Amino acid sequence: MARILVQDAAFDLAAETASLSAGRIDVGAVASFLGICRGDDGLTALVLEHYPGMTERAIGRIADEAERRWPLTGCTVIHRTGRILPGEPIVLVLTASAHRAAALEACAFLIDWLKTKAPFWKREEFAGGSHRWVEAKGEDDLAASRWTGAA
Amino acid sequence: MARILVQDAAFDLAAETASLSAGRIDVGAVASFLGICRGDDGLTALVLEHYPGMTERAIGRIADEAERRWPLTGCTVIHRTGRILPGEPIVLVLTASAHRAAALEACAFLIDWLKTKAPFWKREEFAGGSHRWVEAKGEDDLAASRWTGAA
Amino acid sequence: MRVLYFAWLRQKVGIAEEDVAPPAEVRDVAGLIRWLAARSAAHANAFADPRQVRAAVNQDFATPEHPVAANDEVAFFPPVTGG
Amino acid sequence: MRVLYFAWLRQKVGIAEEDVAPPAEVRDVAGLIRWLAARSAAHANAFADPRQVRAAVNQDFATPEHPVAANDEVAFFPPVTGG
Repeated sequence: MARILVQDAAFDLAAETASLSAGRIDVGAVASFLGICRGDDGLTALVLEHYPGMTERAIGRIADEAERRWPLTGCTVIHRTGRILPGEPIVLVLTASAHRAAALEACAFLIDWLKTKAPFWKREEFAGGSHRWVEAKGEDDLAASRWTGAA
Repeated sequence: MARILVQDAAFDLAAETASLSAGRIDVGAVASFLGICRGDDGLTALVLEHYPGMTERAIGRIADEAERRWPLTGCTVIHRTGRILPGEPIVLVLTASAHRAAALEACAFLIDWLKTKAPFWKREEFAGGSHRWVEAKGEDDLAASRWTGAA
Repeated sequence: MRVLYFAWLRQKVGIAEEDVAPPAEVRDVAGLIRWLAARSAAHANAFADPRQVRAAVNQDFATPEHPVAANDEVAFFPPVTGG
Repeated sequence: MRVLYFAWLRQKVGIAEEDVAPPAEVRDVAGLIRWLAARSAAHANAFADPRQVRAAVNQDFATPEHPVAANDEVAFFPPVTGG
């Protein structure tokens, strides 16, 4: 059962990682992906909007799919919302398994699918007061599609 | 330039991760792999031996290769040696980049190559006093070989 | 029927949600979009390029052909950009 | 020439390292293995199955055909199992 959090607050990477193997001796691998806000082109903040209710449901389904495809001993997805500054974390994906391939592949799968199948929208704010909504990238659809058919 | 440590001591995952993006706004992704000692079949400890001098050199070459293949903003490899108990970390690989694909792929590459190209040897100790040297796995050679030719 | 708007669709329509009672001939997501677009200039502007609009019915992604009914929660938004 | 042994090769030979002066006809890793295996029963036992033995010359992995010279550091060990 995946641990899924959608929250404005920051998260504790070390505590989240430790909790996936605490008190057990069957976990041989923990893979993680940490997404961080970049400050390209004078970006001063990202504002992340989401669809409360659907977001948790969508992430839950993505995590279920990961657990169906790989023998995971644990899985954590934390996605922040609200205003995030350059250098601050946006998203954390953690996957644990007995063996490394399952953890690494499931982690890459989760972040690829999160990018294309979870209802979040990013607005970029720039120095000078301008802002724009981030447009979806074709390369994200491509990354997500590589998990279809294969598995 | 990669940060490479071969040490008996434990490491600080949160501090190592934070140091890859501290004070900079060009890092969008940090991928990590944490290898942990499992307690299968009554294993009571792993004893990790290595070849001082060659180990750091071999890991440095693997990290150079990762930095040649992917646009990394940072790369950290910490491999413990000595006696490690079930549940304790053995190895940490961290890769940072502007974008997620580079970080994720470089992280998987580094752990695959570490398994087959760095001079470490594991001895397993079991309840009752028996012990055995871990044998190299064909699947590890296979995993490492998938990075040859492609890139 | 409850209709929700997110991201630039919310900004263009000018509201985050509204309760609507479309006529019986509005049977699917595409029909609902056409009906909503006729409600105001702001709605028309938000739905001007349907290729940029995605929908969810009862919190699941839905195609234009997906049926909609009186008690549904229907959301409209641009392609997602999380992660 | 300094010779190092690791893991079960070290245990079988019974020492971690030794300084040796092989004759001039020992020119490569394979020749060194044959010469070392003749030094003692422990050496012979360690090198009994050459397919299980890997080598490094001056801290780089080396094939059986790799040359060895008087000032080299040559190490023998089983296939690596780190990570």
